[in-house]
Amino acid sequence: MRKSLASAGLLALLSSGGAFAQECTDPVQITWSTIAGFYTDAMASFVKSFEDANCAKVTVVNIDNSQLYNKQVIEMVGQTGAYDVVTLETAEKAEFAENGFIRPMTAFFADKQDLLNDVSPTLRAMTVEYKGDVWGLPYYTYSAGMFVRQDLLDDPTEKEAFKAKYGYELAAPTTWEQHRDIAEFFTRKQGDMLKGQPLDKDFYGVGLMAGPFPEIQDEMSAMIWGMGSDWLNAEGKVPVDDVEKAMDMYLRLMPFAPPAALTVTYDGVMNQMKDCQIAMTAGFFLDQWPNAVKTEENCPGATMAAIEAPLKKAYVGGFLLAVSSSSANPEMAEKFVAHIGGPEIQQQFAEMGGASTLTSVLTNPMFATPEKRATNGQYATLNQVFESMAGFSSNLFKTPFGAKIYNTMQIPLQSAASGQISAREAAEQLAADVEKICGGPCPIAN
Amino acid sequence: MQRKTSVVVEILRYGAIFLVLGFFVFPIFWMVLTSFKPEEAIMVSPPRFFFTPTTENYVHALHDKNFLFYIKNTLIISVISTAIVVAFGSLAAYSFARYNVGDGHILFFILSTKMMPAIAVILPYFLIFRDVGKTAVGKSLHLGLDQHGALIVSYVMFNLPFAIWLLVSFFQDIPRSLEHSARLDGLSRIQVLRRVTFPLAAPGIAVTAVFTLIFCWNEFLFAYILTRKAASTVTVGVESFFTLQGILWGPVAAAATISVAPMLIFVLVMQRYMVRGLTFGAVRG
Amino acid sequence: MPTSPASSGFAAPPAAGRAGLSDRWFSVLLITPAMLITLIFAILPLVQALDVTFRMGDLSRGRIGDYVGLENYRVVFADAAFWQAGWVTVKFTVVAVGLQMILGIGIAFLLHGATFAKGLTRSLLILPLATSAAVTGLFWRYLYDTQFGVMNWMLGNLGLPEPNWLGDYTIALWSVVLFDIWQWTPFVALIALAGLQALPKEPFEAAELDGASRWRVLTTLTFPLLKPVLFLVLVLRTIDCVRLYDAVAVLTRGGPGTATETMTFYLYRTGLKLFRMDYASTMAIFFLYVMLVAAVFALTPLLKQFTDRAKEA
Amino acid sequence: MSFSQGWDAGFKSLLIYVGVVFFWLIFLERHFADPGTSVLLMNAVGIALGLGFFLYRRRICRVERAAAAVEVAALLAEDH
Repeated sequence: MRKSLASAGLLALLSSGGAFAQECTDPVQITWSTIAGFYTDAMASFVKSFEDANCAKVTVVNIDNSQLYNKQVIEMVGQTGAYDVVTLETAEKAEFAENGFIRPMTAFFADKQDLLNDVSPTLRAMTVEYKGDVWGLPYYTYSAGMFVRQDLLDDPTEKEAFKAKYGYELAAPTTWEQHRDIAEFFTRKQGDMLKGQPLDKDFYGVGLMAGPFPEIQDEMSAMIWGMGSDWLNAEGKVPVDDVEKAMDMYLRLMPFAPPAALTVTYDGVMNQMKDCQIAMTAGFFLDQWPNAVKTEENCPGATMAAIEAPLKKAYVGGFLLAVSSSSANPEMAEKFVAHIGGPEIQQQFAEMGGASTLTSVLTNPMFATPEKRATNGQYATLNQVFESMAGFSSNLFKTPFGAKIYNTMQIPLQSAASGQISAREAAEQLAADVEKICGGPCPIAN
Repeated sequence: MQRKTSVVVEILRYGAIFLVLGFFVFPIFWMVLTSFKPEEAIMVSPPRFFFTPTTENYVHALHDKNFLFYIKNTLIISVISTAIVVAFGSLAAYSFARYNVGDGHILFFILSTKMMPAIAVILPYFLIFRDVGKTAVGKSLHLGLDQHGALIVSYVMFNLPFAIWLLVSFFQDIPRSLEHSARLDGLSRIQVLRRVTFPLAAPGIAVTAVFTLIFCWNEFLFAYILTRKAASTVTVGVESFFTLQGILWGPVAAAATISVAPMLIFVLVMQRYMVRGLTFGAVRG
Repeated sequence: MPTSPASSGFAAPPAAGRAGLSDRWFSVLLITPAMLITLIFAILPLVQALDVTFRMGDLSRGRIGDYVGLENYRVVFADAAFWQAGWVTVKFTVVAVGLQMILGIGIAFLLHGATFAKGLTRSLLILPLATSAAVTGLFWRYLYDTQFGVMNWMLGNLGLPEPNWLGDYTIALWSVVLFDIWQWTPFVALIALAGLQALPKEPFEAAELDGASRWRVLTTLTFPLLKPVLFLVLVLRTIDCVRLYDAVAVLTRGGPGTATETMTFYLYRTGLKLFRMDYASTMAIFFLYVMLVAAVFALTPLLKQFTDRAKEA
Repeated sequence: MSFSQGWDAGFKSLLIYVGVVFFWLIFLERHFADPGTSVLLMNAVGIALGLGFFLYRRRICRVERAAAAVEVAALLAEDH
């Protein structure tokens, strides 16, 4: 009896050591629910290296991004323990934390502050921290800036025509007014001239994501945050006047967007860009850079640039890896979170074109080279975004109802974008919807 | 109805049939065409009809995404569900058609189970299977979450009403006199069923089987909630083609083409029965 | 076959096999397997759902909570979006089912007279049915796309206006209807065609001898004889249409705004996005009630026909 | 009244009761100051209508059966 216990202890010691090339006979099973088709090959190799080092077996479950939230909630509510590591959107963190679906990792990170500090404070505030605790690590950021066709902005004929019409120099927009002017300026019909060449199809000033997806609010976040307001005020209510103003701003862009704007989300906008239909985006996810840059191959003379959104405010967020409360192997799951979110894997991830979350990776000079432009060219802009938005936080991500609000708010906004209701009505409907979801003013954590 | 028809009428008729078929087949044709397009020929305006065909989408779907795994799951689940639906459904339908069990009330009840919106009962289902999966019976029958049994039971449940209602009318079409004489010849009731009634109703059963299989094959909501990975079906599997870099249209088209193929083959095989079998019992001479 | 006293009939001599079981028990035995499954898996979730309608049920905030009486019903009935979704459902169902029936019957007549390539036509016609709405819906989104889609490309070439199929809130619902028509008309057509082919010859020959006009034959013979089949198809299609979810989820997600939000999609949003199972269940129960009342009226003739025929002995 | 007829009448009575409840909640309750009274009245009306329907159906069945019995008796009498 004693003997077998002792040998079991020894085994445990050996396997936890990991440094010994100990035969792994009974791996610890953990399951990671993540986004379908998300750098699948990269993930497979990262998982493999983790399994080898820790005697674990990691099952990766791929779920369509639009279904990930409800699928995870169902498994959490059912306390099935099916998912050990979950993938959360920025707006979902507070809900999962507040309802005890995920475990705080504050204690785990107590001796790993360096790793935590490597995540930009801006991103950390939005994705990781809630009510004084740390809830995991982000491993991918889709923080927003803007994509523009730099070649159009630099074209001398266009510059001249623009100045003649608007009275100021054509350049990257720094206000939403300028953004609108540029969108209007570049909206042309088939047969019109662009850069001195006749167009073989209609051309639009801006690509918008006004489809029935929760992305129109990300575009509008840039506008409403740029105004110094927020979706929810300190009392947990929707500031109707401000939302109306932001909605108006958005509606003034709609005439210069392709009609498909009302049906698409970011992938549709990227398709329009790659098909040489649009001149720029509004606030847009910078992680799409490798996609956007393909425009240069498809459209003769095109040069893409990733810049900060006007007024230097845009959506900031990332996918958070967190450990489920119903996990049977939380220690292994925590290790896995630190592994995927850690510098070694993030570096490899970046080399494969992923939008890394660590400052050390984003500022690594090896990604600033011309060879890396096609895959990592947006890193410098991403750093600027984090810097410009230092100290910023949104109440939308501080309320446990954030996910539900986030999943509902595109409905009134899209109604207005499609012309069915006015900006005022949209703002009022949003306020009513939010009040219904929260059952009154929404609780905001500090 | 053997009236003489003029050539003009015939030409008009086939012209119309051609148009009708064009409308119904074109989207599928476009899907198959897309499955052979290289990536850069898909999201382009104007749409391209001519391009260099490629098989890379099929390679992606079958090799990279291991789509055959989902096909296998779907096949297992659909075929077993269909078999159970047809077996249970025929027995029950025969009983309704011949013995008038429940005087129509049970028949009404069965159809009414189809009227509850699936979304409202999906979470109760989830919780039931979670708990059943932990019991000994549940384990042996694979009734837990993410196991084939759970989906099979759900699909049987959802298709039984349709199958029973369809089959009742088929059975009523079979003359009773045949069964009576078989009984007089000394066959037991079960033997009559097996040797006389079911063979005569075979076309109707075939039609029911075809539709049931199609419905099981294409079901999405339950497959999505009740499975995670091990028992996922094609409709759920296709989701892994919706990526953060956009929908992989080519591979989706390839996967969809692959998943339609077994259905098409099955329908072609059943064609012979269906011609006779789509004769609804409710039509009486 | 279930192992039961009845199956002993196989082994035992016929005469002996008959002895033990009355017709009544035999008939009950036959429905037992189907009824067991239906009872367990229909009643159990229904009872659970019914229970939730009287309680607080915000799932993402934990478990099902306290009893609140009729409060959920009051909230749901006071919800304008709920009635709006109901209205969308009614519009969708009436138009989609109506057009499917008309087109389906028309196509059935068209094919009935044809002699050439019948099997192929029928197999091709079943194609839209054989694909899942979750996948083909996606392709229809592609076809409908204003820039990349084939539809508008064709319309443009013909010099016709190019609608924003899924983005224009005034026509988005009809675009979903068009998709549903595409997918389900073949179902109606194939069943109506089979009905036509199963019609007895004699009355028609008699009518021809009498020199009855085509129209007269159609209205006095063909349609009355086809009525039961068509009625069953109508009922099945109506049930499916009011429960429409997949097509909306893939094509429009209820958008633009709530222009195409059907009852079941609103239910999905309430139950699986907002996780208010109390409201979702309440809506479902109301939905079930309306369907039941409609069915009591609609199904009575069909049921009477079934039971009358079952009773003839 | 046979079991089958009873089932039918019972089911429809239930539908009537639930229908009254829904109708009341949608259209009538807003006219009541006190929900307690409203619910009480609603149940009273619902039960009255549901039960009324059931009793009405039962009476019809009885009358029909009596009529049938008379007819059978008449037929038998004719035979004699």
